[in-house]
Amino acid sequence: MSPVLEVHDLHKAFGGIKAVNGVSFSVNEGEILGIIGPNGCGKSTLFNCILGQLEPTQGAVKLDGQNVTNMRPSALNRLGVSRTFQLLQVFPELSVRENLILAGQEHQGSMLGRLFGARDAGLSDKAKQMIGFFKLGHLADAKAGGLSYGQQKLLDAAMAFMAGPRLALLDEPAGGVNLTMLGDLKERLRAINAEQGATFVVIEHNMDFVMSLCTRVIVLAEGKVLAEGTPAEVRANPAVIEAYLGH
Amino acid sequence: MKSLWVMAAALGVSLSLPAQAQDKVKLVDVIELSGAGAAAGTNWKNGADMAAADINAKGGILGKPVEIVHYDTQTNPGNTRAAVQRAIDENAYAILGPIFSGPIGASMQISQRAEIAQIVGGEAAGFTRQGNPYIFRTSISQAAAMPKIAKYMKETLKAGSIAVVWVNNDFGKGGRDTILPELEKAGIKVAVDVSTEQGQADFTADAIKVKNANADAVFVYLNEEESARFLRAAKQQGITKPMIGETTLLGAKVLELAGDAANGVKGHVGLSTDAPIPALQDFGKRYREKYGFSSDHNGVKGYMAVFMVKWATEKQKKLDKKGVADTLRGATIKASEEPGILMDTVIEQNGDLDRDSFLAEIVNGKQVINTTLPRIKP
Amino acid sequence: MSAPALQNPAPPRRSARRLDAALIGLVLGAVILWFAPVGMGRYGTYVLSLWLVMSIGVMGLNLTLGYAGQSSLAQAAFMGLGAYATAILTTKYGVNWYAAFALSGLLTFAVGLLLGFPALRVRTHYLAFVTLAFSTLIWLVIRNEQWLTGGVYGISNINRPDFVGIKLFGALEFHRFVVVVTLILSLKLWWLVRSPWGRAFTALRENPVRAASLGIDTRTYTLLAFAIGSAYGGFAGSLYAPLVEFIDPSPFSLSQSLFLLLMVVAGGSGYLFGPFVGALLGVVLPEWLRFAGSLYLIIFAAIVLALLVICPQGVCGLFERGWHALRSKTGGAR
Amino acid sequence: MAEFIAYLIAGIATGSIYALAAIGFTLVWQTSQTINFAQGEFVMLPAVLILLAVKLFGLPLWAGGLIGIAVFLLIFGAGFKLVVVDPMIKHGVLPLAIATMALSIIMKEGAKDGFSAEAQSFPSLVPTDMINLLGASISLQHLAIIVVAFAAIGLLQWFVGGTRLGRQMQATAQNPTVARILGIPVERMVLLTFLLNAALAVVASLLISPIYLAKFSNGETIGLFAFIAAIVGGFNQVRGALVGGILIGVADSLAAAYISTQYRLAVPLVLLVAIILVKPEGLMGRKEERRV
Repeated sequence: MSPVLEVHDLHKAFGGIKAVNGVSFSVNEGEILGIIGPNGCGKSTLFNCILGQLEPTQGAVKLDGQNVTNMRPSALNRLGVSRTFQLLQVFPELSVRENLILAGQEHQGSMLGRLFGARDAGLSDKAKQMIGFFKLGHLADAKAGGLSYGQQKLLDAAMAFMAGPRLALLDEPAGGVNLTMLGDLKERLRAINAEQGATFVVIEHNMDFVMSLCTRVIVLAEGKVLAEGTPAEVRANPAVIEAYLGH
Repeated sequence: MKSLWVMAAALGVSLSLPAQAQDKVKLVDVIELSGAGAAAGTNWKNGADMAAADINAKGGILGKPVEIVHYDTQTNPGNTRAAVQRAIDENAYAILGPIFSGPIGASMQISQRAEIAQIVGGEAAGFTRQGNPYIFRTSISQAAAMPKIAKYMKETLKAGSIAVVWVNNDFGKGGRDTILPELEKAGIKVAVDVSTEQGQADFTADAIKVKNANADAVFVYLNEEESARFLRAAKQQGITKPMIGETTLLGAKVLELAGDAANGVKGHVGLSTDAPIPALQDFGKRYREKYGFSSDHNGVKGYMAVFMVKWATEKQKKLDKKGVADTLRGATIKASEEPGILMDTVIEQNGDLDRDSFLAEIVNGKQVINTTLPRIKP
Repeated sequence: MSAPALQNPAPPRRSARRLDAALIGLVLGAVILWFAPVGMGRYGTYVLSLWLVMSIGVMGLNLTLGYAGQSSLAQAAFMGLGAYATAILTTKYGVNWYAAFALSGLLTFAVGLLLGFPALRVRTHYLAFVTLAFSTLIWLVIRNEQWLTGGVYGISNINRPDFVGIKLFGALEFHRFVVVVTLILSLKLWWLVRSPWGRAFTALRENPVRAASLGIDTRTYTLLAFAIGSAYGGFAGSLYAPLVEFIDPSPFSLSQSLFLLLMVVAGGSGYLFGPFVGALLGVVLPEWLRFAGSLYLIIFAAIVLALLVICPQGVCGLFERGWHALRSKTGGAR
Repeated sequence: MAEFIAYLIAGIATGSIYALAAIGFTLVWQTSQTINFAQGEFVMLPAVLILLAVKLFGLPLWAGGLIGIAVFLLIFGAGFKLVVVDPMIKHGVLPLAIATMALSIIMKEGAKDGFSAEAQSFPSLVPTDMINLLGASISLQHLAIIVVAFAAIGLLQWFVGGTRLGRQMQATAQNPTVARILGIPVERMVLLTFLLNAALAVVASLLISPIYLAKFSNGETIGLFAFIAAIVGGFNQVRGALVGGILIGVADSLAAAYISTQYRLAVPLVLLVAIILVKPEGLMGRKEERRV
């Protein structure tokens, strides 16, 4: 099986600070890869470098074997790579439905089609389906800014899957979400993974969440890969325990 | 959004105006009271107000009092057009102003269509050449003034080369474009041609440029305070060549602002409250008493404009709007008949004026008239 | 440089009704304005026409700023480009006004596209600075290149167009023509902001980084917002020239660009009707305040200042706030 | 060469004027993200107020000066901050910038209607003699402006870096939230910068008006050049104002001399665009963090 995403020897320095210092890994089709590590270990910087939001100092990123290093975020997204952000990033002035249509509209049709075509870009049904899937049905027409934190998190995730991505990079999807919703979220993610064959990379602090969701886990520390393996292997790795407890 | 339409309608209603009864002679003064022309426009407005007060004190025009309404143009053509349009809708008897030629250009067709006289303060040559029979000047145009200057430079100063400093607006550009051919005709070389900005604060670089050109004389054609700033900068840079100007450079305001930097300035003066004409000097004195500062030529122009209307009306012996323009065209107004006109004035068919003018010099902060130049067509 | 949202994107059924209300508002307004000048005199008619023409320019700026969040200090320069293009083409080359109108739009669209490129490199307020420089440079060219633009003397005797053989010289006829053009242009804009493009513009304004991560090509949309907004400036200029029948450089200076920005913000940026209200404030209010004599500009500025201090979202924001307060009050009583 | 030096010195002298006006821009931007479109009017008005006080109450110049300055500091230092900036600051940069635009109209028209539409001369604090510098003449007035501009920047740098109050002010400028947690009276610090801005405007006004005359419309030119100077130098650094001001002044002077007087205004603007495209934060500016 060929890897969907390959990261080769990625470096990113801010002045003298090496936030990411030679990270390599690959993700196979259908996998749910977790990336964990203490605060400031470079997880979010790594995401931003992979996704073209930051320019890596060195190294390469490949999608399906094609070099996508420094590709613009919008172009990368249209190749089927979507993401969520650590901090909430929904569009507060748009309704839940509009947020979802927005997330899908650029993946189909032409620019002119989007100007002269239907107002919903033919995505109303798809949006309705996603709203139902993430249990936001009663909120479809509410402004996203008025939703609770957990509901916004769900919407954020729903937006990432609106266009049916092949690869989704989720930055702390569980952060700030209450327990009930956490269960929902995990269940939804698993379902998407199983039904659509989507591949996930997840950054997360919540250990239980990562260990129960992911098929494989990478541990980062000080910008480098410290350990890699199944959740059980990682949990048992002395170096990982040291890195976490030592801090 | 309905309230928007209500608001628009309300404002719209307020824009429609009731018809005026003809118990007054209503003059509308469309003038630069803000924007670049504010200083000139304020002088003009005061002059016009003073004229109205003088006329009303003596029983008005044909027994009816004069009323002047002032509308600000913001020195903007679009707004000027609105104001002139409003004046016509309000059934103005005649329109006074504006002074800047952009605003004049934007509004003169409207007064023409309404067949109503528009008496303006502009000096640029162009607008009386468009065959509009309803436009009248209050001063001699640049086309008439500049040959006099060129002649003066050649015959009196015997200058072989001239530095020209002008302000890049319609006034300054107009003057510059008119004098250059005259200089060429007179065989005078232009050593340097310096354009400056309206409202420019610093003239040091321009003064250095003029100094380095080393011309026999400097022709300065700027608005009032820019003239003063330039004279100061020129003095600081040690320019000793004679400074030659047209009306503004020798105006009261420039003398006040430039102080001793203005001494030695020479030039041609179209209208001046220092002219050796008692009526003008008396006007200058009364203006100063009333408004606390000295009038420049625009104050005189505003005053004369009202009296031009008065003279024409009394001449035709009736309040006939269209007749005002017909009567003014080609007329000669003598100060002996109508003292308010201050100087004998010949109005040509196209609205240009012909009048005596003066050669003057600044001595110890005072304008001294050396010579009175006769009319071009005496 | 955040701005309030576009029309509250309410539920589809209700939203359809709301947007229809906007549509009805536009058409109704056009009908009222068609008949409004009857008995108003040429002055009132002229001021109403001037208001509509400025509204078109403000509409364009509202698209760039209010919907797409890009601030521009060059809208008056675009109006100038449009006005001069139209004036030069119709007076010097005898081009038909409609063709000149289209060409003016095309020209300003292209220039807007070019000017938009720095927007991709720099952040919002730096873009404003670039447009500030552009606006003054255009003004300088208009003033200095007399062979083309008439320089400080301007261009006079600009003819008003015909409409299928009907001459539009009269104030009322031309006003009605302006009403129709304004209606067509505002309907186009209404269509635009409710299309997926409008949604993308909003996303661009609120969070460009997130928008990019959703596949929205922020470059293309930024350039388009800028270029379309500029083209509206060009259209406004193209109408301004025959309305005033004379143009010179003064109405297209930097201070006029700032004044247009003032109209957008004071009217309510990001609201469909904001530009009409803003231009009403900027064009009609000073005319109306003339009764106050020499103080009229001070009163005008004080009104704008007070309005913004009380409600930074402008008049439309104030109405919306009042509407919400009213609704929640009656809702509470029930 | 002597000619070039003359233009250069003239440019530096003019540039110092722009710098003096631009410092205020950078100050209020740093503490409250206010773009003050009325900055030029801030420099225009003190001289007009002083002349007005002299005219209205028949006071001697020094007394008129004190009254004019006090009124100005009260209204346009404290009042401006409390009445205009405070209610609007949380709504972003733009509405506030527009409000300052309206304020500039009020100041301009107020000066015109309340005082005079014409320029008035203003007495100079410095002798108006000329001296010779490297073969070029320069007036003591211009020299005083150069000295004051440098001194003002130097003092401000020392104040911000070397005093407790100044460090508190800097902390407020950099991060008001953290400053508040550290117990710094943030509100008072912001007020202080506005008073400082008004005081600097007064100084600039007293130095500039004798040369440029006191006129209601003077703020337009000075404001525009000060704004360009602040951008070129870097909005978030006080010393940027000095560098930017002098650069713009020299560019303007040399453009008038060697390029075209009709297009002289274009040169500083082209410089502005070039600098924005190459180094958006300005020559001396700190890079603002990139949001990811």
